Amino acid sequence: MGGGLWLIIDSDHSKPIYIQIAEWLETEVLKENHKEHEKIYSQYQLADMFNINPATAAKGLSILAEEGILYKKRGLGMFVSENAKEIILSKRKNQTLKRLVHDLVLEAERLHVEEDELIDMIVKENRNRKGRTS
Amino acid sequence: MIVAAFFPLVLLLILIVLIYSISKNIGKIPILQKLKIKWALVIYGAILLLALLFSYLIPAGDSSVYPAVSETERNEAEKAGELLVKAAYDRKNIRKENIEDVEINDQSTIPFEGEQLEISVEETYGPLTVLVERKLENDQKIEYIEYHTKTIIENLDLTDEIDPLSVSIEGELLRVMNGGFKDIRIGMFDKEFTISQFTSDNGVELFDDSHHVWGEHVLFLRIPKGVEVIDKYEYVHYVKE
Amino acid sequence: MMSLTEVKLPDIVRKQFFYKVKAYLSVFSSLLVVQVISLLLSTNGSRMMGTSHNGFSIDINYYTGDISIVLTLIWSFITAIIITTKAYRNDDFVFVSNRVSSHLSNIVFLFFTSVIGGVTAVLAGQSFKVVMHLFLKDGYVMGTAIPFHELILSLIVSVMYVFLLAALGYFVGMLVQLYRWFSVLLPTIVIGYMIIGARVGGEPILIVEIFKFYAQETVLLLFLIKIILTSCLLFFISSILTNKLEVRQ
Amino acid sequence: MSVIECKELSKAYGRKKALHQVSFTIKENTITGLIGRNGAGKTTLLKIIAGFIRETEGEINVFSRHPFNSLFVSANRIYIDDQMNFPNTLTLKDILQSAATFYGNWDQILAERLFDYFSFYPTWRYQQLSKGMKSTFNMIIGLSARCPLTIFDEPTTGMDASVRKDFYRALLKDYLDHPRTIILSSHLLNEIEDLLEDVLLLKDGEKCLYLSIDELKEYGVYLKGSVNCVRDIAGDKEIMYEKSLGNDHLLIGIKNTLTNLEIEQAVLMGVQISPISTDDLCTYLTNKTIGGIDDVFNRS
Repeated sequence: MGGGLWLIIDSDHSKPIYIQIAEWLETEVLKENHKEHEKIYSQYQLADMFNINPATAAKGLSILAEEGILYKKRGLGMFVSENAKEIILSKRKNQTLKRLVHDLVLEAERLHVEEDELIDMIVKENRNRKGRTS
Repeated sequence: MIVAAFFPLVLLLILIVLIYSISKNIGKIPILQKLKIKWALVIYGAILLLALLFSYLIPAGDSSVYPAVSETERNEAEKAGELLVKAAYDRKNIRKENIEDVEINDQSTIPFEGEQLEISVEETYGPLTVLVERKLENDQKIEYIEYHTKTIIENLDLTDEIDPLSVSIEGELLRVMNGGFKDIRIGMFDKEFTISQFTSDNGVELFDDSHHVWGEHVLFLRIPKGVEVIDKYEYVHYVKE
Repeated sequence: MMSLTEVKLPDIVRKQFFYKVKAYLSVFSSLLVVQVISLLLSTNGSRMMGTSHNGFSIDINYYTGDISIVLTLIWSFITAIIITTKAYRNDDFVFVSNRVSSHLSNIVFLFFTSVIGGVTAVLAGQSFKVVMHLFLKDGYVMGTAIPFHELILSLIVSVMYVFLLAALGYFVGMLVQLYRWFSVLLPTIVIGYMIIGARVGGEPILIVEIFKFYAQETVLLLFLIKIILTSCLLFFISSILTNKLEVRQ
Repeated sequence: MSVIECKELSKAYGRKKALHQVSFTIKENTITGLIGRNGAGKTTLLKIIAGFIRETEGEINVFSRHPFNSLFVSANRIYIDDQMNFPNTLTLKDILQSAATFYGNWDQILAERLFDYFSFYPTWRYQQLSKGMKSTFNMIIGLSARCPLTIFDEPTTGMDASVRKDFYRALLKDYLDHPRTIILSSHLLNEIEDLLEDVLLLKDGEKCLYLSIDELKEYGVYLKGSVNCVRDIAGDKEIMYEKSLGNDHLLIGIKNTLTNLEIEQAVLMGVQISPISTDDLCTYLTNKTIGGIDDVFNRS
């Protein structure tokens, strides 16, 4: 894996690159491109792929290591940990989802939308989606 | 006079400026860039070496016109000149002295009946000693002999180039004049100062003509007895009896 | 960390010297031009002597290689000055260098140019004589060939003189680099001194003394020692003076 | 191990202070961006590091040696700027060959491949190249030398955009294969920010900031919204940039010291928060007035 594959980074810099890389790696793990105990890209491979400084790539890797998604083998690099997928899913669930809810509530408050009205909207939205899919 | 002193200085400055401008923008001349400088230098070197070899092949050319003279001959000529002048100074009778290396350049007799003889030496451009010997009898003839030593320039014997003096008598006046004025041009190869510095005795001499020997001239007159000599400007010396 | 390369001064000096030989070839093309000019100049005799004496006058044209050596001396002096100018010094510091290596490589380069300059000057003089030999009509004397040992002597001496002038040029060049206004002061002092000297009647004593000190030294060994000592002194002083000079500003 | 250590470094030309009390250390094998306006002292600092000029005060150590006049430092660093010049007698090939003899780690294959890639001809002379071509050629030397410390002083002057991109890519690729300490002084921070690890910002000869690129990206934020809301959120924070948009709208740039509470308040008040890009940030930090050039025009 390597070569000049320049993945397009969300260049309006709203999110720091190392976070984008971390997320990209998470999706890679979810898509099973990298199974448990498999070696993941090194910081240099990532730097080459994303055309960025290896230190930034390393920061992305270290975030995933802190969250236990990856583990470091001295001198060999980073490997996908046993329950990486579960950690990612739960992280996405409560972290990203929670942040979206938080923004939703804030936006509702700004538009003076009452709480129960908000809940109705969510229930209706959910039913429509289920109606469409079932 | 000062201007002359400046000339070498000004020439030097011009040369410096010329060479400076050459060195400064030689690099900018386009053709020189194209022309591989390396090759030009190699060719130049080859030419120089060829010339050097060639210079050893040419016969050691000596003068095609004037006889070459060795160092010793030149010293002898110089010594002879000194002896001749000394002899004349001591008023010796040179005819009898036969000093080594002193030759007779010209000799003749002129008939003369008068009682008085005035001697005048004109346009001789150089030192000339006149020596008079009184003859024992009056044979109405004046004899003159011009003695001289060799003239050697650098190492060329130019003695033959010097015309004899012209001695003539008009009435009671004996006139001594130079021969024709001659102009000689010589081209000579000489050693560079880098050599002459170590081969000559006091290094590089800017202006030295030390190795020229000018011939000395003495005019020997034999005057008949009884002729009174008028010598306004005291040219004449008399042979001691 | 990438391995730090240990470096020794002689290696750098050697590399710089070879770089300079390749880079400053234009120095030699100007030498070539200067010597060709000198040959033209010396066709009317490098020394003239006219004299007249009881009854006739003699004009002697001495054809020697002196002019080509003298012009090469001037060329060497100027080349040394040019090398010290800012452009050349900055060229030195494009690659690896410090002041000591820059000076040393300059000195080696100047000796190299002096050898080439000195040798070609003498040979040019010889080839000039050969050419003149073919054209000279009015009675030439002494063949062109100078004895082999004298040729060697001439080569050595002329190389030494050229090297001395190079050292002097380098010293002057460095002074000018140190104090800009020296480039005006030095010439005025020298020329002024000469003029005053000339007017006073006698020659400018100091310059004559200097000339005598070298040119009237008849012992070759002493001469070599004098030249080498003076050159080393000049180079040493100029290196010391400019050791703190800033480059590539 | 730090490659460059600098303590209270100052450099004065007569009375004018080119550098004033600059202190920083550059770690080994990092790519550092040196940013600053013209005359901020970038080149002076780089030339002191390279050992070309002497500092007036303070202390500077490169490879734990004093760089000025040090052959060791000179052999282990290369300094690429647009003043580089090569005599006309040398062809480009000669220059590369000469450079090869000087540098221990010189990579001739890389040099030749870059040489062909940028379509140079071996027989060309340096002085006949255009400005951009010269910068490109200098860059080839800079990369191929593979010196432990490689200094590029505005290497991209004259290069067109595509060549610049190639250069950044080549620099990164070679850095990945052979890590070394690189200092890149440039005006195009937005182009090179992804390449950099740290950024050193100079303002009028003084160190304005020395941060990693990520910290720099999060250093400042824009607050855009109605005037009093923005003023309220900004409170007494130091304002780096201010621009009024229309009658009631205001845009200000401040240091990113907002707490989560303040962020929430801002969102509630409809104040938009967005990060300040690195090169805008550097411009604001080195501005004389917070309004920047606009202050020149609005005579209010």
